[in-house]
Amino acid sequence: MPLENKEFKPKIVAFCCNWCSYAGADLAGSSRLTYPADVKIIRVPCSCRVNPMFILRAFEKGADGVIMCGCHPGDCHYSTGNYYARRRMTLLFSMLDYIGVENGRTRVEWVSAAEGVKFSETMNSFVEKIYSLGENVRLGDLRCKS
Amino acid sequence: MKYSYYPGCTLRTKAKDLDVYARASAAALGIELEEIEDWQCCGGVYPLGSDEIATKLSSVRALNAAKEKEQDLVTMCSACHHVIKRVNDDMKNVEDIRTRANNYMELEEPYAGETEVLHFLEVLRDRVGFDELKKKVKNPLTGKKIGAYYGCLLLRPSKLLSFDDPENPAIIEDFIRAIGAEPVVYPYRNECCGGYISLKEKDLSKGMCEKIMASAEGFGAEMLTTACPLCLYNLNKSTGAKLPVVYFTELLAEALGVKEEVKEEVQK
Amino acid sequence: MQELINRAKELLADGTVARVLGWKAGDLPYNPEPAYFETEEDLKDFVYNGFCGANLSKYMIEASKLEGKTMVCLKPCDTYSFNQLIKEHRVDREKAYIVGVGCKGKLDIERIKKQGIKGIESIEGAEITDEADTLKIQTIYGEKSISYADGMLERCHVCKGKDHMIFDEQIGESKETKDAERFDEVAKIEAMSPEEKFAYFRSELSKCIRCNACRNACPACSCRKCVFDSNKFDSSQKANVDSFEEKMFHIIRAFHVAGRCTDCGECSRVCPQGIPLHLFNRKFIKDIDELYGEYQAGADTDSKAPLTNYTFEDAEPSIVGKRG
Amino acid sequence: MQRIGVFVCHCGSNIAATVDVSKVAEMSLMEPGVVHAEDYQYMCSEAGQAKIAAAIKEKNLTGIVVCSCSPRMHEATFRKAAERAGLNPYMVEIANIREHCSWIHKDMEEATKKAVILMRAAVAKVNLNAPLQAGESRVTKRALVIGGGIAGIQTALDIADAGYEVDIVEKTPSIGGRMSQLDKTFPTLDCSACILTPKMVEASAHEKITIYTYSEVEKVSGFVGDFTVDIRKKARSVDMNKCTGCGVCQEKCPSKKAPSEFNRGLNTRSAIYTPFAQAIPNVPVIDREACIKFKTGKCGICSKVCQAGAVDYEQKDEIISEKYGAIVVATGFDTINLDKYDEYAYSQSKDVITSLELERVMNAAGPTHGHLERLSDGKAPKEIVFIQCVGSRCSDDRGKPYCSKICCMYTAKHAMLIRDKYPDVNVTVFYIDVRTPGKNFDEFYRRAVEQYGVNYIKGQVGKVIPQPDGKLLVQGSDLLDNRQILKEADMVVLATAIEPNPDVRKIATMLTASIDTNNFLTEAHAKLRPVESPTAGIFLSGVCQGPKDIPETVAQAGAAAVKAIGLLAKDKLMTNPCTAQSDVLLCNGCSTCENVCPYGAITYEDKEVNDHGIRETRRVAVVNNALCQGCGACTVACPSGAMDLQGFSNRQILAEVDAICR
Amino acid sequence: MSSEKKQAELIKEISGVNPLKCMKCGKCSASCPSYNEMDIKPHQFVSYVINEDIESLVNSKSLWKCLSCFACVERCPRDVKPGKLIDAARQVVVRQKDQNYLLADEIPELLDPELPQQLLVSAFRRYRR
Repeated sequence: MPLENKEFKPKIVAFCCNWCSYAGADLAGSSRLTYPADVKIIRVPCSCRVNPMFILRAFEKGADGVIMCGCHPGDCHYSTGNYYARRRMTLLFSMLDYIGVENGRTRVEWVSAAEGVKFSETMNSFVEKIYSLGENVRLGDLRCKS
Repeated sequence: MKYSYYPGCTLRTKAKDLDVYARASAAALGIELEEIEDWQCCGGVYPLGSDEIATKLSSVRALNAAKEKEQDLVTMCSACHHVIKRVNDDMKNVEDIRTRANNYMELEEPYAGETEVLHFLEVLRDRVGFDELKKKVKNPLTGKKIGAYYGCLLLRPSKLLSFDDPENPAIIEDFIRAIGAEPVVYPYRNECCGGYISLKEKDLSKGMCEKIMASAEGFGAEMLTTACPLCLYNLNKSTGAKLPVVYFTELLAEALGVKEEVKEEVQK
Repeated sequence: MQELINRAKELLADGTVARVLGWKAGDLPYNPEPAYFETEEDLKDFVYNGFCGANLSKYMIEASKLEGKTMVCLKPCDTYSFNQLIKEHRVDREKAYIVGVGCKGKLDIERIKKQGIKGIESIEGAEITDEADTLKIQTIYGEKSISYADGMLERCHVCKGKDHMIFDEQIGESKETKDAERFDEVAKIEAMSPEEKFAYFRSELSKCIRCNACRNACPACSCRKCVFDSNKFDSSQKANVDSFEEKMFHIIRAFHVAGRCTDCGECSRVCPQGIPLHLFNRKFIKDIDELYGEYQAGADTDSKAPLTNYTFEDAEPSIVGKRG
Repeated sequence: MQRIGVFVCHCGSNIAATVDVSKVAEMSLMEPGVVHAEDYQYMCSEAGQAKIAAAIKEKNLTGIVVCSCSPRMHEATFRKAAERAGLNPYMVEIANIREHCSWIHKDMEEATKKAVILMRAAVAKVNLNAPLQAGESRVTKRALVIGGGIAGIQTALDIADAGYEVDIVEKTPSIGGRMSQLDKTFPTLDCSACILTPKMVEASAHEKITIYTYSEVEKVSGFVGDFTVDIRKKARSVDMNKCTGCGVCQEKCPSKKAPSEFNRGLNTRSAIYTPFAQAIPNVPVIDREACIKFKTGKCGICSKVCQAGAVDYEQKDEIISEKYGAIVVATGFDTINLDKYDEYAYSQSKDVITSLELERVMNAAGPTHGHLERLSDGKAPKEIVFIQCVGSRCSDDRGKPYCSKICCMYTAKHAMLIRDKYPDVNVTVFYIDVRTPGKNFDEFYRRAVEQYGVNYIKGQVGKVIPQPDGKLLVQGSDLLDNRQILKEADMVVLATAIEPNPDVRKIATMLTASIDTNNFLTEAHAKLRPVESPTAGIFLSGVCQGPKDIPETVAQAGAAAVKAIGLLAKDKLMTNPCTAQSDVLLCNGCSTCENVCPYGAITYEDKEVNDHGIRETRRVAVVNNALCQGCGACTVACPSGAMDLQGFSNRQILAEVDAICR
Repeated sequence: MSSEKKQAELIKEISGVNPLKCMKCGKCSASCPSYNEMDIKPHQFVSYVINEDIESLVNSKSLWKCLSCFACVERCPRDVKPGKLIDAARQVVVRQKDQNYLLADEIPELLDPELPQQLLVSAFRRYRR
């Protein structure tokens, strides 16, 4: 973690599928695989439950990064949910990129229930990325804060 | 087929035969090898520390020269191939090395591992195709029992070099078959000859070479072929050339019927 | 125009349709407005010219609820929207008698005015029967003339084609107007640095007054009640409280019509602030074409929409960062 | 306004050591709707639950938040506790402050802050919760077992004995699986066939068991209690009803060059074949790739010699569709491909074989009729080297990161059997660690060393070097003596890593059962629910879940059977009430939601609606709550927000987002 | 940090190797063609680094007997790459002042007419600063 950013404590929202990544986060917990406390997890039944509205709302309310985790393609508990989620998020992220919001603030990762290590690694790398991007000024600007 | 070509230091001096026969064969196969201008020695061994940059720059220069010409880069010597291919991998995948090397180089456009590095054997296998090569052979070396000697540099680490199966390679055997000879498979063909230490630890490398020779002979090889000047020197020196060792390009030139044309050039 | 009126009279007379959905003249020479005509008498007010740009498909949602058939005049591009509405069960094909009207490009009064033409009294050369070469404009400052193409809407320069996707009969000739590439503008923005992109959209979107003109005109934006008006997302109108909502509105609006938007360009045409809103929709169309294969909403009534479809090999969201 | 109680669990010191639990409770009182807060040692305990019940009654709570371990652990516990106290169970939310907080953070201040935020999010959500009623669904009293090895057979027998119908689907022409290929079993050295065949016969004769061999699961739909499965019965080309199993066709078949799967390709079989003598059913199949009749149209000898007229070249694949209440996966394992381990010369020498191949070599029905001989020249070996951990415990992509578990024991078994039968053969085993936990296991291994004089060397082998004279030079380490060993051997046996049957991926996808990075099926809980998949109604039996030996497999097969029986014994199941619901006034009737529903739970109806005084008939979406599984795909597809998910509503999730970002 | 610890860290950094991954299977030592010439065996390198006994390591003969043939790197099942550790230890030695293993004045006697350039070049890189 860069030391110069000591002051900055990012707000990071993680939407996790109940069947895979939420359990992966549980496994990371029971295996004591740490990641920064900046990450707060919201449990959803499936990645396809994640509405772009949720993500924009998080940014509106001051989130610095939003990550969504689902089952690996092909392994969705509901067969096809993550496929729809994949297309939705790809388009949404592309749009955010298009209007000039740093791409690194959004991410999708597929993490299974067995991948506690991957969960913790993913969160560590995402948080690191958000630290390197700093405060969400650009969307903050959209909020007319500055 | 046009390629950038990196000959390397030894091919200009002690291993002229590797180079000259390669060029003659390439011409016969319709392959153009364009030598990179002002190439510098690759250093002969991949830098030992992952933190070193300066020692990788000569390779990066060669790689970038090929990139600017939009050509693949062909190597002939095992050691050069090993070094350049691994440096290329660093430039492609190791962010830290890429950034630091590019800072030194001050190129117009940073180099990020775009060039594909091919050993001449890979050109023969993947671009020409051994079946095609077979059709172009004029003097098949029928009846010759040849053992391929790979050594270590071409094969390992296999993940980076992705040249062939590191424990049971087949490319030189297939090559030998394509030029009409009979390959002899023997288990020591991927064991190291000790080339790098032959300057200071002569006895040790001698032992290695003897094992290799004995194994090849045991399985019926009449001669060995290699792509590495270091191996050729070491095998010859340490075993008193028990079996003759020649470069694969010499066999190729012979099979394609161009060996005699350039023989003089080699002996110069 | 006369041909249209004649046909309308016949259809009303023989009872094929109960009404005609077309245009009547407005208070200025360049603002005709959509109107229903129920009798031959009414039709004397009927006009049809280069300024009749509005996409009448969306009117058919309400017209589908009326007794009897409605004759509707649809340009080629409007028919995509009509198809899309059929697909979404919003209009009743049986309630529509579609006259596919030829198109020589529709005019943009803002664009004409921008060329320094003010105080317009009358305009010649905008009739459907005209050659659509030159516009002669009488102004209080005298007569001016510009080329027809210079007065055209942006969307006509990147026209999808002059074929009607659905119709009962066709009236009038068309003329090719496409002289630019549809995605060039989007590509230009994509090539900008993040800072430039952001500055561009901030300056454009800061003009938004949340008048909802785009929403009202858009044939895809046809929800009975918009999410921004309902309490389902705690997002009901909070104008001027939180400017982020305006940005969110346009992103979500574009997202909600992604894969359904036919790129008819109405959003930009009606925006009183001149925000190029079509650049949002067209970005999604471009992404969809590139990532999931070319798809034109409204080209048919039965293909699977890109956002209700998938393949195992679909691109990962991380492609956004990789495309650079 | 809700009246919410917040209960913060210490979980002993699991939470309390890093999270200031009383602070969390104290802070919760400042949240809207919270009227009660307390912390306690173990909320999940009897006393903890009593505290919750008491608070619900005393304070008239309408919702509760438990700050504790993962909801995947105790959500059900607390829901039941709330229900007993008269609160709707769906008015309970869990803030996961253990797995997602106290266990991964070290700094108390930081962890407490996070726990407070997680508590706030749960409170914000529960403020918007509404009581939900679980529905009911029926249970089809029939089980499907996928895989007919010892795991599948045992599971099927146990379920059938409890009185339920069971179908076994087996991909190969006979049930029996890997165990039928083994010669002897450890640690008692019984003959594998002698203990397996009676079970096979029992299964085939059981009136409640139907066996589909040469068949594969093609499609699975439905959910717990009510699965519909399509089974493809591949064309056997032999009529099962007519065939008498006389075997003449196999004798007379002129095409005898197909590699025998049963003998691991060490010898060949005829094109019409039963895999082994005790096969069940004892009806051959025609391998159409190898059959001359199918390849050229000529031949037809098998048909001519078949007195029963059972050979049927026209037979087609058949799809059987059947309903099941429970599905047990028992797909077993295979050994890994050794292409990437050529340093052991497996592909270069016929005398380097895998342990499973050695089983066939040692077996009387095997390619050498049970004689221990070199496969290259048929000579009797004098010196045999075993190499352990070939591809196991390997962290790169050549092998598997896990221990295959069975190799230490079967290698000891092989070594012992060889030394017993051929006392003049020297046996050397190169090992990294000898792992023999299990009843009578270490004693067994010690017997190999002490009684049979097997030479165990600690150290891995670097290379097997074939010699011109056909011998194999084994170059290995002796780490205890600190020397490099060069050992000449006649045969080398590789204890090859095992991996789940590659088909399991496809099956897991069909079942939407989750799978780990090594393709083993994931358990619902690693310790407490080891034979259940997280997907309800799917149970795990045998090596498909993780490496195990025969006794463990049989034990697990029984456990899976009991779990399946427990499900089948129920007449009705409570369904998840967290299903989608459409707001009739907002619905556009556009069918977008219908297009993304994986269960066909959404249909459209013309409904009379009263929209603020306007009465009209509208086409609107209707959700079938019995079919809806609550994924939420429709809610995002719906542009107007008409479709929402109960228990995970838009406003609930947004409230959580807001609470976290506050 | 003690100097031994520092050096151990340096070796880990230069080599990019995590010695803790080693499971002590001995496959490196089983693969090494120079095994018999070495005083510290390839599999032992790992524990010397873990135990921070760099003094013994850099004074070991093994440093100069390793062929850098990468057989151990290729075959290591735990991705430990003992060969790279040895390369790194050698670097630690030659990077210190006056610790070149190959001295300029001993070169002429080592030369012979057929000796390929790359042997000399590589020896310089391997043995000298």
